[in-house]
Amino acid sequence: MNIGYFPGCSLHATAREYAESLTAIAAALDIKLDEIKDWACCGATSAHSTNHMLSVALPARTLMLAEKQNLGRVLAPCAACYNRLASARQAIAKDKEIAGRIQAILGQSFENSVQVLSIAQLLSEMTGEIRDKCKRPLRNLKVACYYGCLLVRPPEICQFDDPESPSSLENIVKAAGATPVQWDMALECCGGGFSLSRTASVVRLSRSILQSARKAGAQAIVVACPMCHSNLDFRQGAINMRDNAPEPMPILFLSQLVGLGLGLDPARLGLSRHFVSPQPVLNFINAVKLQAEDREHA
Amino acid sequence: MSDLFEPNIVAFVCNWCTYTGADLAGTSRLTMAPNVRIIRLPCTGRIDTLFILKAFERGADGVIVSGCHPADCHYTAGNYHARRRFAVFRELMEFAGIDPQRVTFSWVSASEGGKWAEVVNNATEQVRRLGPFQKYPSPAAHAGEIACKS
Amino acid sequence: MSRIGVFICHCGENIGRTVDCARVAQSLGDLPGVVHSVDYKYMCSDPGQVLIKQAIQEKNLDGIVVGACSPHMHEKTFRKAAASAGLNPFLCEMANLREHCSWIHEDRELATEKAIALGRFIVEKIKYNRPLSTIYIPVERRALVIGGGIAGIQAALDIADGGRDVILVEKESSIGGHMSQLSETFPTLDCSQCILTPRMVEVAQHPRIKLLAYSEVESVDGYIGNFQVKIRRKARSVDETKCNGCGECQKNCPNKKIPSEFDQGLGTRTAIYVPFPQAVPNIPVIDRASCALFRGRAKGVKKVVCGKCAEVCGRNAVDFDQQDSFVTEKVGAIVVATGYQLYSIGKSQELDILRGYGEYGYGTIPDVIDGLQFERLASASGPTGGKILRPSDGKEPKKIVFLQCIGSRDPAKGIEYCSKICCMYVAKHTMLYHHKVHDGKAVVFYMDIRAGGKGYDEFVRRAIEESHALYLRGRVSRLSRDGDVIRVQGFDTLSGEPVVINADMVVLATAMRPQPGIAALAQKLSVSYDQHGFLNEAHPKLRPVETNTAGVFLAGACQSPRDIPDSVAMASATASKVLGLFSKELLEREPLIARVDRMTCTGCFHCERVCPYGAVERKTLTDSKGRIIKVIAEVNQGVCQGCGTCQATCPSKSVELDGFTDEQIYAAVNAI
Amino acid sequence: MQELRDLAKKLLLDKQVNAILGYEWDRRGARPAFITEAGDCDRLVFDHRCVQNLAAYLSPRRANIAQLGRLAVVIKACDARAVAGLIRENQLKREDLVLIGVRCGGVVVNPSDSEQLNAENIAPRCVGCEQREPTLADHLVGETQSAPVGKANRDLRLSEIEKLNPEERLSLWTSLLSQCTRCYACRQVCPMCFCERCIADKTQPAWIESSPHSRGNFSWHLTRALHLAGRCVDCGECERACPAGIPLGLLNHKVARIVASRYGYAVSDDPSRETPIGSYRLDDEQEFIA
Repeated sequence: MNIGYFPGCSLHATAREYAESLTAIAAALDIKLDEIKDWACCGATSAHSTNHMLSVALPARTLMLAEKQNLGRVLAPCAACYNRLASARQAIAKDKEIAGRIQAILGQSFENSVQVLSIAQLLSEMTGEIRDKCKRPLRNLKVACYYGCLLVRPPEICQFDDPESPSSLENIVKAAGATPVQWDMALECCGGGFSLSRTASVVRLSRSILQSARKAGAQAIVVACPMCHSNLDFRQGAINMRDNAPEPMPILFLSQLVGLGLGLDPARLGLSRHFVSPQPVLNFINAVKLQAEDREHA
Repeated sequence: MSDLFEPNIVAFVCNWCTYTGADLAGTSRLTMAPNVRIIRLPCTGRIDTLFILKAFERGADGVIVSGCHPADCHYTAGNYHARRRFAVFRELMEFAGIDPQRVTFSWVSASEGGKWAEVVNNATEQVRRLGPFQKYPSPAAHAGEIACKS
Repeated sequence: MSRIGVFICHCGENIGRTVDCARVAQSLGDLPGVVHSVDYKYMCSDPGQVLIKQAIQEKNLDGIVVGACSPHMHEKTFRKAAASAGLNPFLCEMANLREHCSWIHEDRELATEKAIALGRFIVEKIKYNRPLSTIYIPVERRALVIGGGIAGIQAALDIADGGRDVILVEKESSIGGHMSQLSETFPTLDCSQCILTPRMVEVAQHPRIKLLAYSEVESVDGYIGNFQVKIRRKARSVDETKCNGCGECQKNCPNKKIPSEFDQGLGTRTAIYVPFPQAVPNIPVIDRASCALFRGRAKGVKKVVCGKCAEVCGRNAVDFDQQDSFVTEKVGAIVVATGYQLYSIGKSQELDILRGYGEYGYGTIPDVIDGLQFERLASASGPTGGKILRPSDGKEPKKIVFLQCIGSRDPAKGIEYCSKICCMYVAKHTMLYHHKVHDGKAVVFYMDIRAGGKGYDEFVRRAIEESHALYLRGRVSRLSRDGDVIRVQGFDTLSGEPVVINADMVVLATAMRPQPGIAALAQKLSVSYDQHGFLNEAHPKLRPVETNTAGVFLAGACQSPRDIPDSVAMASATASKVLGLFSKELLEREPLIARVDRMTCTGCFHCERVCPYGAVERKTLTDSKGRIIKVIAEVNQGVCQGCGTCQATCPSKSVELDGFTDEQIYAAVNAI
Repeated sequence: MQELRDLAKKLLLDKQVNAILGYEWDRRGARPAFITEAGDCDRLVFDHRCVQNLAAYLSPRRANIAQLGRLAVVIKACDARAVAGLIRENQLKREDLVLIGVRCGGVVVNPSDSEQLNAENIAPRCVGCEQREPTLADHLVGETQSAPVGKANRDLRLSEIEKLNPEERLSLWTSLLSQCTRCYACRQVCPMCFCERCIADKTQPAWIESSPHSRGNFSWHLTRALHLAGRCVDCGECERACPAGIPLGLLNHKVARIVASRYGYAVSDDPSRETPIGSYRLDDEQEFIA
């Protein structure tokens, strides 16, 4: 399968491991990621909080480039990028006035024909393949699936999964052989873009997410957004310091978990780039593997 | 002003919703284009496609058909039957070359005086843009052609 | 040649200001057939009407056109005036020069031109008006009331006390409806059952009321004054004529674990049961889906699995072989009082437009209950004997969060309307809670407090001031289980702060919705309904208890959310309408109905298919020797409501709708 | 053909019917034939030249035929749809008829056309016809037929017209319909036009002007097509009968397509199947209503 690919700024910077793991699982699942040439920022946070037209025009330009490249569908792995691209697409489709102005800004013909997919949407389509290729090293690994604010919301933009009680990540995780836990904070805010400007808030919000996951017995949290990842991973030191230093909670990108499930080399999944070491997860995998080998010997 | 083409538009409306909605527009003193003349019928179910054809024959430039919203019909189902009748009529009419913009279909409830004013103004504007409907077949149309052939 | 009179009204300045009335009168006076045309300041005034009457008599007019306001305003007035001058009232028509002309235009020239055109349409139309005479139909002076809740009970009693026979149909095994489930009622906190049960008994004992409990309306034929209603009497499996309500069967039924509908699933009942001790009629019913004997039969087990109830019945009343039976009743009027159900927050919804509450776990958290469940907990006759206890572990909750507007006023959940009673009953719940659990804390999340009604706002104030309920203005975004408690995440919009409360129990004031199956009943009755299934009244202000189907009336929450006083008031209003209808032996009807041309009807019955009322009947025409000539359509005058869909559908135009005949419309269109 | 004749003979001899309505040869191809004697049954024929829709004779307008009593009729699949229509609209009783279905692989346009059926001379309506045999029939005769192949493409013709601008379309139809002399052959031959008094003959009021000029012709033909919405059986008789050669089938075909695309309805030979006009769904498309 060929699909357009919009990495966005994060996947080239703080979330390089997301890009690496995505590339690895794409290869394993026969997905060809076709990066949009000359893409620009999606406009998340800064543009849409300051200039509405800019926040539509930036993604519109990217969508136009994708259209010129004949990409029918585009994957935006970052939840915020996905939200901006999908929102812009819908704003243009719904409002003739906006469409006209965008057309004028772009100065080129633009049909708004490109469909935007989140990673949850893409992998939901592929649970069959994942299940088939799964090497089952994650058996009994309990993970908390964390959606954050933007992966399935707002519903009128995403039109995917249940916005208040979603299950798509759980289904993907199950296909990859792990066991999702029931927990309550899957949709709560992690603090998002306030990581630097209002760190205290982020720490407070992210802490309750980590606590809830821990209470539910999760061994790791799976995320699908670089921002969520950075808050839960990068800020975990600060959070845990105040929480009487519990066991650190590894935060994995969905693509990393699926990669592990497919039996890919952990080195190719960028697992070493996290602040919280995912070693406990790797240890768990090894233990499962040893058990399996033992059984075979026996 | 005098150069502006003033279209002649006939509105066939149901008594319970649109006629009453038009009354409300009046009571609310909503100003609208004076080109639309209402003929009152009990229900959109009573509105025959023949009325529309006859209106064009008699020189109307445009026609409005309006009644109760789905589920609001005073007679429970007249508007549903009308909806099918006019869906087919409209497409056939378009196929025969009558610009569908000359016929406006709308649901206007008894409480939608504002919507009625909008429907009237939009239809008037739309038909004004299309110009007089002189092309509608007249008894003389193509008479010349027939004469040549015979 | 016609002799038509035209009367143009100035309506003071209302028409005269923008329309040159004199010119309209003059211009219409020039039309062929018009023999008299005048304008006058106020046509509807006494002198104006005298003007019309005089002209009719002096000029021997055979049709009059009054150019004035909307016919919805004064058509009756002018038709009456015409009639008093000896002219058939249906030879009087109005041209709407006010609402449809002078009030909506500013340019005097254009408005006058349009007024002339509107007048011309009507002048041309009236040339083809025919004198019509009022139709009289006989009235069967008995009423049917559908639904035995408080509204149905009230309507039945009022009609019966007014001296007319009533058939009361209730789908459950007992009357009483939701009111019988309530603990106390606002704003007086009197015990619901204490005020309701005497009325239920009155119904059972009234000589003019025939109570058909455990029955449903199967079909409705006919029309005002002459309905034939087929009623399904569902099989109780108990012979009503033999049972004396001793209760032995219920005591001996081995299956005691069935969730009780009356207790909203919080208590249990047996398979043969009366829903509550004060039931009327006090006759049990076997729930065949739960009864061991019937389940055995359904599985094809030959052996009789149980039969305890029949064994202990001293009167041999239990009848396992009873079948549904049907009765047909002839009635002249129908009161619909089917009431409501509560919206459930679950994932699957009855209607496509509705959404559940994923943010509240779709109703999977056991100590999140709805308002009616709370009523049962608070009720002395309820499953806990009136103690407020959590369904999950039977502990007394020390903190209860009440959430208002669950579903209601939320287009995202598919319900835009206000359910009206929730503000009041939530206030009542906080009081009941405070009375029963003195150290308990009640927190209420609300959007607005809507306490319009006698003593209502005072009642809410008491909840806040005397029962110390904490009212927070805002919504709750998430309910989640946190060990033993429910984490309530909300927002207090007055302080501007997010709020998190750990509650022991959460009570949802879920929206009121019409009963399931209402659409099917509405279709049987030809009554229209809104997207939610609430039945539509004929006019929202002036005809609130009538429907557009003559002879069918609405009481209570089937029309929109209603509290008890509203429902009772509506019920009494329907009773007065019904009694008014029954005060005459013959009923007058406007003769604007369809008739079929026997000569040209081909009997294709397209008309029969489209008629919303089933007014088209088949008639066989025979010659003098009895040989069939053809089968044609005929319109039942009593049933036809005059929509005219048949006429537009008839390919040969063999149907004519009086008052709007093809000739009349043709003439008007020709006058463009 | 022998199968058909034997069956007809048997029906007459067993007194199951009083007459057989079928086809026979004449010098211009095939024509309708009424056979009342078993001995005459050998006159019966059927092949691709039997284009006429014999259901037209079953219309109650033809009272003299009704006097014959119980009839057997030779029907193709398209004719069966007309019989079903007449039953559906209470003009016929199924039990009064014996239906002899013939398997049909398409017909020519005129009965006098060539003895060979080929892609050139096949009636356009038969191209794409999916029904080889009438399901309504009591008896089925003839050899199995393959789906007809032909060059004509009515859908292509429709889309050509649809591509014109409204003015061009209006002039096209005005000019085509101006040829109409109002002979009403189209109506008389149509099995579904069975009104005792046609709307076109109604004078009080005269919705449709009766003199043959463009204006009245326009109203007449649009109304005719509308009255056949969901009812036209696509037998092509109106177009064949038209002495002015007006492509009336195009109007009917257009309406059939509208009804098919909007209401998923294709005219059927099942009399119990409801037609789309005269019924409705709450969620019917209403994109054209403001």
